[in-house]
Amino acid sequence: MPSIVNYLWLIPALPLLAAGMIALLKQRHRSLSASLSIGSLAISLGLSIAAFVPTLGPIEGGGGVKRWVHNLDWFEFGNTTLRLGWVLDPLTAAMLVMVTFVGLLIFIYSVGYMAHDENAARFFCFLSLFAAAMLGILISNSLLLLFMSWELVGLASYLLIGFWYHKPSAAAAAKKAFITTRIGDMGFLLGLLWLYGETGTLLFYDNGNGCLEQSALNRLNTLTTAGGMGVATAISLLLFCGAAGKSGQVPLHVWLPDAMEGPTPVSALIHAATMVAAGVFLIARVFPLMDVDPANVAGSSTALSVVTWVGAVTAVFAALIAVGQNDIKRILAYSTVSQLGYMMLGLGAGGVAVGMFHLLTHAFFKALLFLGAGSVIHGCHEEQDIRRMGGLRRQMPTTFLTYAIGMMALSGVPLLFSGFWSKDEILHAASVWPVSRLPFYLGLFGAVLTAFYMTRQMFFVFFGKQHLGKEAHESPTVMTIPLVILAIAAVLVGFWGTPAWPWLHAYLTGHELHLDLSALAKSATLMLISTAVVALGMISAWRLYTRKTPSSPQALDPLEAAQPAVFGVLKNRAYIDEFYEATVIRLNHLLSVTSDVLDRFLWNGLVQLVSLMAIALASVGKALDQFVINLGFDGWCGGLKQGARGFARLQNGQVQSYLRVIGLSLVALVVVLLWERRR
Amino acid sequence: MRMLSDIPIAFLMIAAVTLVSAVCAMSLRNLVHCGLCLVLTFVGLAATYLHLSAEFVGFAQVLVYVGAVAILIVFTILLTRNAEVTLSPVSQSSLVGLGIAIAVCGSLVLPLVTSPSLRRLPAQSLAPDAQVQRIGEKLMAQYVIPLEALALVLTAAMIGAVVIAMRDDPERNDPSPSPQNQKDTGSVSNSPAGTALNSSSSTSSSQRP
Amino acid sequence: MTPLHYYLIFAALLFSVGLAGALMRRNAILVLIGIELMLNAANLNFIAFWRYSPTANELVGLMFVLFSIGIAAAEAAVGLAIIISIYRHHRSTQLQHVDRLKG
Amino acid sequence: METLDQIFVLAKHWLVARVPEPLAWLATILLSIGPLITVFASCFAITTIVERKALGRIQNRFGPNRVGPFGLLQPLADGLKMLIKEDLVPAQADKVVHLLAPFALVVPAWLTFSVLPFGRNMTVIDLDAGLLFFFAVGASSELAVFMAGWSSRNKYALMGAMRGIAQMISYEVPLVLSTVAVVMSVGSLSLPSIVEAQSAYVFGMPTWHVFTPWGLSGFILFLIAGAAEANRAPFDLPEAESEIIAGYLTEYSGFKYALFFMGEYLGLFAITGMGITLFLGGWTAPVSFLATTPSWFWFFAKFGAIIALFIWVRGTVPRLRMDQLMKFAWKFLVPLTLVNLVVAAFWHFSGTWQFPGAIFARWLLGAGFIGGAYVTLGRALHTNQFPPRVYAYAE
Amino acid sequence: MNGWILTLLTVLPLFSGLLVLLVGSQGSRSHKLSLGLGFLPLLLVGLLWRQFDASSGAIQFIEKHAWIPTLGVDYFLGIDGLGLLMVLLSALVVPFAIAATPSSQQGRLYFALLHFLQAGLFGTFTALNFFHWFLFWELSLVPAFFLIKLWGGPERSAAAMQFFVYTMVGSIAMLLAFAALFLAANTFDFLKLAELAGSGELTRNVGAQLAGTGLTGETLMMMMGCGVLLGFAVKIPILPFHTWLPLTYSEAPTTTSMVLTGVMSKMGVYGLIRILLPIFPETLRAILTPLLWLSVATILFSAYAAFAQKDLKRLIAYSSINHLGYCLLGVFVVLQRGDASLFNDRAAALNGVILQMFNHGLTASALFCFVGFLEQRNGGARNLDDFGGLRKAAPVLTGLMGISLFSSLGLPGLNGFVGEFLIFKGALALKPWAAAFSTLGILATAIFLLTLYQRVFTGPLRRQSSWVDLSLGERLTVLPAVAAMFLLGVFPQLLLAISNPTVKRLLTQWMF
Repeated sequence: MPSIVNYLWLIPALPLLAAGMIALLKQRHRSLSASLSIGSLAISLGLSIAAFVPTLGPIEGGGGVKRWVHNLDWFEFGNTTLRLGWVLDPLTAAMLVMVTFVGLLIFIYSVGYMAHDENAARFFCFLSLFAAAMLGILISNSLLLLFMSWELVGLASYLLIGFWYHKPSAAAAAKKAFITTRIGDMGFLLGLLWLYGETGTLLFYDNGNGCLEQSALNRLNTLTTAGGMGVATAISLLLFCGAAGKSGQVPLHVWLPDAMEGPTPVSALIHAATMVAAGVFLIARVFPLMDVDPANVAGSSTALSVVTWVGAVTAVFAALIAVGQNDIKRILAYSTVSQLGYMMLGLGAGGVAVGMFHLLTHAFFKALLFLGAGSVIHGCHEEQDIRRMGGLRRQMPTTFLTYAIGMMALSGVPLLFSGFWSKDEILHAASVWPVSRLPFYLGLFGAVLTAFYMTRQMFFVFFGKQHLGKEAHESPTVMTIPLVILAIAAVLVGFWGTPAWPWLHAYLTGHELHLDLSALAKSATLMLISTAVVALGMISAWRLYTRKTPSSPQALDPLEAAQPAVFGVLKNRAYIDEFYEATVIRLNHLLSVTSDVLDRFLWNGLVQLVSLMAIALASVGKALDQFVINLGFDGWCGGLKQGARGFARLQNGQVQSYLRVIGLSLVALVVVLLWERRR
Repeated sequence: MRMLSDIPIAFLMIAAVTLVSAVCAMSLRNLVHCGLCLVLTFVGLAATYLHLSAEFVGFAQVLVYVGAVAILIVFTILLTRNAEVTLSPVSQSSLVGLGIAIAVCGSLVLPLVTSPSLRRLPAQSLAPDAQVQRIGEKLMAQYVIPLEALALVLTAAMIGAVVIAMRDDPERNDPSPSPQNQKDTGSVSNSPAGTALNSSSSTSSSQRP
Repeated sequence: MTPLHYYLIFAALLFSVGLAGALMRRNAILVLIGIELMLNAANLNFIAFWRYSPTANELVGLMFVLFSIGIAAAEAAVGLAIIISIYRHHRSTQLQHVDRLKG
Repeated sequence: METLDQIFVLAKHWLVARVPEPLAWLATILLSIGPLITVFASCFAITTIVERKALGRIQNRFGPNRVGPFGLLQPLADGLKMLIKEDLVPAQADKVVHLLAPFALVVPAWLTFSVLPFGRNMTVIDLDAGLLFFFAVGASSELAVFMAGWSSRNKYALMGAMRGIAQMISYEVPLVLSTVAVVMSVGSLSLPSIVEAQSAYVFGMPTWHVFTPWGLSGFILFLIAGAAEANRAPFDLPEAESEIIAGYLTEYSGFKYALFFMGEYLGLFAITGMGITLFLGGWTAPVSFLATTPSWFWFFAKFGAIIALFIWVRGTVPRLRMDQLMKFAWKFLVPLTLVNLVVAAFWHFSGTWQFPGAIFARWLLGAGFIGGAYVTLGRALHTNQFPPRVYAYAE
Repeated sequence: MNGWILTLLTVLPLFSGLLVLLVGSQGSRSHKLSLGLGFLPLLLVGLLWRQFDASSGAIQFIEKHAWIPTLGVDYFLGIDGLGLLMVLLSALVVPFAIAATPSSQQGRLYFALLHFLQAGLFGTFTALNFFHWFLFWELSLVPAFFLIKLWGGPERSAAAMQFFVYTMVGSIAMLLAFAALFLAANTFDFLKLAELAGSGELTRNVGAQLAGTGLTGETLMMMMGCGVLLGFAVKIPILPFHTWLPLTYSEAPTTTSMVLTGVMSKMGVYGLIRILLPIFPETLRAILTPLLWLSVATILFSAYAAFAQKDLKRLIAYSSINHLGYCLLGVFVVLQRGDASLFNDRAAALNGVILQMFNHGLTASALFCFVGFLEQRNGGARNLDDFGGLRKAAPVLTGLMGISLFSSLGLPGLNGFVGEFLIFKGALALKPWAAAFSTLGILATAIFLLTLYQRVFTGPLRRQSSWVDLSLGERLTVLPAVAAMFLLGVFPQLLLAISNPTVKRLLTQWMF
């Protein structure tokens, strides 16, 4: 077991340490904090690479995946002890390298971006906190540790999104992000607890009795909940809720577009590379659990099929909305949502390797696109509406070039760009999906839309007339270098997963790796279809916008002119926010008002009622006392007094009169006695 | 009808003397004379006791009443300047008093005379042995508690009498304290109680009336 | 020996003389003298009954009289002291003036 | 010698036998009273003259020596004078009470002699409560003094009466208390039985009470109180000539004065008689071998001795001031007699000590106790009224 | 066997209160003196902690002297893990409150009353005999009443009166119940009563003794159980009996409400664990479902009511009702019938409850302390709309209050999470539906706390002038609490080492 495993915890710890130190510093140490966070992340990158190296070679015994685990006790309750730990296996290593590498680039980029922001120190603190949390998720071998880092990531995203706190919209967006992810997290927590309840441990791999290992899975396989659904499936679905929340799948995606309020590096880091990837990583991590399905109909467990369906739907839905957006970052946000849909589709249909491959490629080119957008905004003096831009390719050549590479990678231009290979893998997996072919068609339609809205965006931003009032300027080199590096990476990353040389697949699943060009042939048909689709999307967008270029920023979008109703819906983000506003928020408000009213009036009312009753009782008592007793009693006493006065005269102070009385009474006594005796 | 000798001449004589002196004690104008008649009554009574062969009681009666009480009464008469007072006219209330007294006398004598039981008593019984020795034993044995109590009562009475009768504030030896300021100093003098033994009960000469 | 009821009648007479004096005379000292007489009449009764009682040897009557004499002496002393203080207070020993203790 | 002792008793019985039966009881009475009165009346006369002669000698002068040889007929002369002098009665005086006063004094005085045992079975009336009778009758003398003082309507008389009564009442208490010690040890109130108790002889010494510690102090206290009771010597304040003329006797003259005078002396004789019976063993002889001499002789011998003592005291001791008198009685005599009672009780109970020298130990303890009480009381009462003299000039 | 530390502990605050009254003059000197004296019990508890043999979990430092033998009342003190933690909490919260009190207005009487309150708390947590316990239960009410009455907000007299009468009514019900119990078992000793109850003999005795009433043993035990439960329900509070709490907490002076919410509400839950559960297991099990509904209702209603509050203090008051709702859930869920396999879950729930009590004590008092600082700075106005954008003006206050808000939210890594996690783990295993509904509570808590954070700290700063950041003194007051939040969040084993053995012993003792 390589010694690096024992120091694995250093990777998240270093940025955390950096974040702590920066927090303690005063605001004005901008450069110090920047260097601290970048330095710590650099070291983490080095460590990640060091951790990546031992996982490369094939396992001696062949079969299975190299996995090293280091567990430690956290606390005991009852007779058990809760144990946390971290794991090093190909999945972790790959992600570690990707996150640290992209993170580092983004950190460097943000030095430039935040140059003129006075509380940049705090920005770097939150960034390193975020990095630490993300790395925590990656290495954790316990679902609980994963959940804790998960929540910390949520916190970091809250802080980062709401970084420009003086903007109320930023603060609202941050809160919205946190709460929506929190909703997902509730599901995650319930799933986690249920799993803990069922398997007795939350450690993934604990040499034999971890929850993801065969013995636990077999046990789970047998259990079914009351509703007939398998326990494993139920738990997986709950975990998927968490993932959906974090990765912005359809019902819980509303927070992601609003998260654009934060500074661009934040969006890049969070919404491109890492945070959103956390959801996918979670599903990848607990894939064995997802796979367990007693019913096991049609070759794919219900959980995975749900993942696939949700992924597909999100992909198409988000792509549709992206078409109708005018804000440069919002388009990219929706594109991320749709790409995440693709990843879920890939995971659900094709398994861990397919999903992870698209995740890795997407991380690079989406980070590239976001940073590019960032430099565009930076250049256009904080202008975010694409309709006001235009023709920037001349003023910002490097940004234009790198952005073009990113766009082509994203829309899946064949052969050269990584996006094509990873999307191709997903489409291939979707096509062979036994359950149904609809996801495949949705995938294709999504690809078309992706190509369409990216070209639209390219046109609005870089081609067409110069609408921008001011003079746009190219971003400084500190920002453009990461762009260039990312552009190169966006291209190279594609080659380690091509059907011909599926290195990643082998690496992740521990299979043999051998170069066979024949695989290319097998998937040639699929590749042709996807290139056709991409070409279709790009050409139609290009023709549409070159012919009917909107005259002024306020002018209607050509699509809108064609289909005003549909475009309106897309533009307003399918009114989902309003829908949520109407239902969930209103319900919450209603509940709170009712409980408050209930509280104030019902319970308080009861108490007041009781006190009123007591007061009433008291007053009755007083009345009774006043009229019945007092009057009666006083009257009687008065009579007594009169009588007594009569007797008082008898006691006139004359001693002799008393003596007379005694004498008389003596006589009377004797008379009585005599009279008595005579009879 | 009755033998001369069995009529109790001695008793009748003594009784007559006592009763006459008692009546005088009650009716004489001059209080001192009343006092002296009272002394005579006491002596008469002592004689009756002797007649009833109770010497010890007789002598005690003489010693206590004639020796002490009579002196007390006489001194009180002197101290309260009544020596010269003349008899006030017989008022209506005093007649009522007399009537009641007569009624009481009748109610006492009538049953005595008519009661059959008294007659049954043996006229002749030997004189009981009232030796001083036996009285002493009785006192010391059976009646020791009443004796002690009596001692206490006497001491208390002595002290009480001295305190009550003492002048209020000897320092202010104002010869004739007007009733006014007398009233406010309260009847019972509360001057520092002198030692109980400094004067016999109210007869010491320092007691200027 | 003179029969018992002679003594009793004598005592009764003495008692009523005392009572008459106490009731008729207005002077406090005379009232006190009257009371003394009544007391002595009672003593006489005791001795008389003692003398004629079958259990004379018990000396009960006698003892009674002895103690009664003691008490009478104490009572006389205190009574006279009170009369003196009343005199000092009211400048007169007429009982009508001394009527503060009334209802 | 038996007959000599009982000579008078035998004479009386002889005479009574002579008298006819019905008057026998009258005769016995008269025969016992007659000699009593004659003897003591003559004693009265003798003592007046002896006293005046003795005072004279004390004051280094002759007493009355004009009437009769060496003045012996002086009492006869006084008596005659008293009878023929005019008997003045003050105008406002209360005639009745004025007249009664002397008799109220003399009669009780004579009555006191009825109980004294002059000789073996020579007591007029042997009363069971003789001592109590003696004091009961003695107590009436205060009344007589009051009647005298008040009836003569004279301020000096009244003042004298008040003083006299105060003194007599105050000294009556120690007088009675000192006799109580004797009664307690003898156990009876009758005087002959007290004398009987003292008649035994131990190694020739008579067991008179005076030879016991409490007896000695009791005797001294008795004499002092008795002197005060009879207005004698140091306590003759009521008739102190220098201050209030003759005290309550001022308004008396002639026969009533003589009666008073005689009453006083009779009171003295009664006190001495009682003293002798209680403490000096009455008619018992001082030494065993003299027991045969007649009992009444010893009584009158002791009687003469004590009367001489009184006269001697009268001649030497100065008269007390009134408050000193009172203080002396209440603060000194009464406590001492009480202590004496305690010692008597101690003496009585320690009678059972058998070890040799018990008598001396008991004597020592008793005397010590009384002496101690005497000293402490004396010191307690000695309040030096006068601050220490300051001799301003003499160094 | 008879130690003296606990009596000293109970008496020490009384003396310090008196000392402050006698020695301290108005103003800051009494504040410093009281603060110094405030830490003495903490030292003593430290001593206790060191001498406490955690592994045994049994009751230690026992002091047992006959007090009123005829009534079977003896002076019986002793603490186990639970008691020790509660004592530690009171020893921490009260000096924290004293430190946080602005020394300017509060006179020495204020501090003396705080000390007396602490004495009452120590007495309650160490007493093992009903008589002695009830005495301190009431004793702690009196200083609280005066604190509220004399230094409270505008409606303080109404609040103080309601607080006092409400709790009094509850405790009278409890007193009656225990009187009846005494009739049956002839002892006031909790441990003996627990044994009797365990063996079922108590019910038989009660039935026999009170046969006159014609009711069976069970119904009598039910009535008595409900009586005692009412006493605690008012104190914890459980839903229908909680109306006094918001009024009282908002009207009481801030530092008093720190102690009130920090420790006083814990007395109720402590009472449940120490008295109600061991003595009335059957009764509670019979009415378990309604109780669980009540606790869920308490959690949800209070959370949602908090959301609708405008006044900061009322909001935190409701949040503390919510948190105590979790404790309720944890305690009642333990009663669920089940075989031995559920032992760990029960242990989890009970440990969670103890942890929650301790952590909430710290967090809630810290929150009130911050509210106090806000109130001071804002001139007494505590309405949510009065604040805004404080982050710019007072970043340190924002940071620290943020941390305590998130800790109260139950963010992992801070102390709030561990307790809730354990409760929910236990609850889910024992009563899934209750746990499910309660998670809604967590969500609601998140919502209203973040709303608070948003309304107070973010957005444009309205009044630039009056805001100043935390002074050194205030930072020093709050820092230990915040540090504790981090420490307990990361190392809960510190507390669990103490509470777990006790919980195991209690569970085995209750034999279910």
